[in-house]
Amino acid sequence: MLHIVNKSPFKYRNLDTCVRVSEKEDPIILIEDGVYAALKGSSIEGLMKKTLEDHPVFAIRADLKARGIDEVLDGIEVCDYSCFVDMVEKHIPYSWL
Amino acid sequence: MATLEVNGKQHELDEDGFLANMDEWNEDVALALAKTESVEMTEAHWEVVNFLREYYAEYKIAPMIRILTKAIGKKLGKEKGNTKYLYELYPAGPAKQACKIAGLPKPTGCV
Amino acid sequence: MKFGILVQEGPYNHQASDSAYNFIQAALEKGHEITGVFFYNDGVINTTKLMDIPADDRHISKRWSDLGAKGIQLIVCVAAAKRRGINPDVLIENARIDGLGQLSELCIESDRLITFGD
Amino acid sequence: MFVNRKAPHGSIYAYEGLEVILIFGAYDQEISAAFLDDAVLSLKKGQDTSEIGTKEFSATFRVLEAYGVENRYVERESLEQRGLTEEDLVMDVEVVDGATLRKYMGEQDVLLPF
Repeated sequence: MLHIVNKSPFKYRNLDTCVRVSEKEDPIILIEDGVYAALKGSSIEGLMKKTLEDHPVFAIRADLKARGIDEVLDGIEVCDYSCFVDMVEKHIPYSWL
Repeated sequence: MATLEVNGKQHELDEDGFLANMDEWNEDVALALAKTESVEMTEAHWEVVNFLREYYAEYKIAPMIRILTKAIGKKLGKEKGNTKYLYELYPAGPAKQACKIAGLPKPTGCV
Repeated sequence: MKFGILVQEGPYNHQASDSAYNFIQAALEKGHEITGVFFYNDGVINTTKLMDIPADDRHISKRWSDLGAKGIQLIVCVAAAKRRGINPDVLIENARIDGLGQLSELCIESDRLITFGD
Repeated sequence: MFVNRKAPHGSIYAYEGLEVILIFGAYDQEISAAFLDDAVLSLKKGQDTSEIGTKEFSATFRVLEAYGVENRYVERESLEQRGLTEEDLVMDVEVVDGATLRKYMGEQDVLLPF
């Protein structure tokens, strides 16, 4: 299963539920405002670091760029739409709207 | 907007002839609505209308035809729980025609 | 692979329709098939041709219509459309208003169904 | 599987989500519904929308079984977070923990969020 998170973690708790209802190794992809979870030095860095222990986490390059995020938390893989498509090909997607 | 006069009272109808205000429904209104559909109300017709009204009161929706036949079969007897029987009573479609006479909102028709 | 797309959010108000569009473009470039785009909730507002957009911004409904011209079916949920005043008179070209049953069909036809919304 | 996560009334998602479930049920597809996060609030007993003017639809969830939605899951933690128990809900459901729900979600071909 591929978890798609599109919400800012500072306003919504989607990421918390996503992590709770997921299996180890399930990939998580951050899109739209979800990419704010990749910010370095934020108040949710702890949650993200813990998430990264169990899950591969990706963030869409275009969304990061649009939001002025040049540097992401260590362990988060920056990917483009083409890799997003590959991941949906590999896994059944669920969007945590 | 079209209206339907029953016992000297005007009832608003929507563009498809459904009662605009559900609360205005009574048996005379039902008979007048049946007339607009050219349906002669028999006891069997009332049975379905009353069933729909009870169903709506409990669940806030009119059941889809497949569910309606099943539920009617359970409540009113197996011989009545089939599409053929319901279409004989309401040739234009039980869900739509019977719902109209029962004063229920028109089905969203999303199928 | 066959991808079905569900768009639940209106244009401009939310990035969902942009993300859906970008995803579709990337999928097509990789040679995948898009079985259809289903517009539900406020997503139906993507398909009105009444949009009047300044030249320096993307024209979202036109973008969808162009995609439809390429043979990708654009399905607008009738119940959701009725609620929001979308009818055949205001519908963009290459889209059609149809029932939710079509979403069910889309789920069956596609290898993956991916949702973009709020 | 329909995975519902939104509260009723404040926005239309819960209601329009329910409409989709009913249509899919009528199509005889094998479907299940999960409720977590704020969606468990859709199932809370005692809702009365008469004074806000929106449609009250919590009663409608009770037809899901008749519409062929045999598997209806509620996530335990979502209930607990909101101070609710199974007895507060309008219909019979299977209360499961997040890991179990994940397992069920993993068995699906399609996951529709509402």
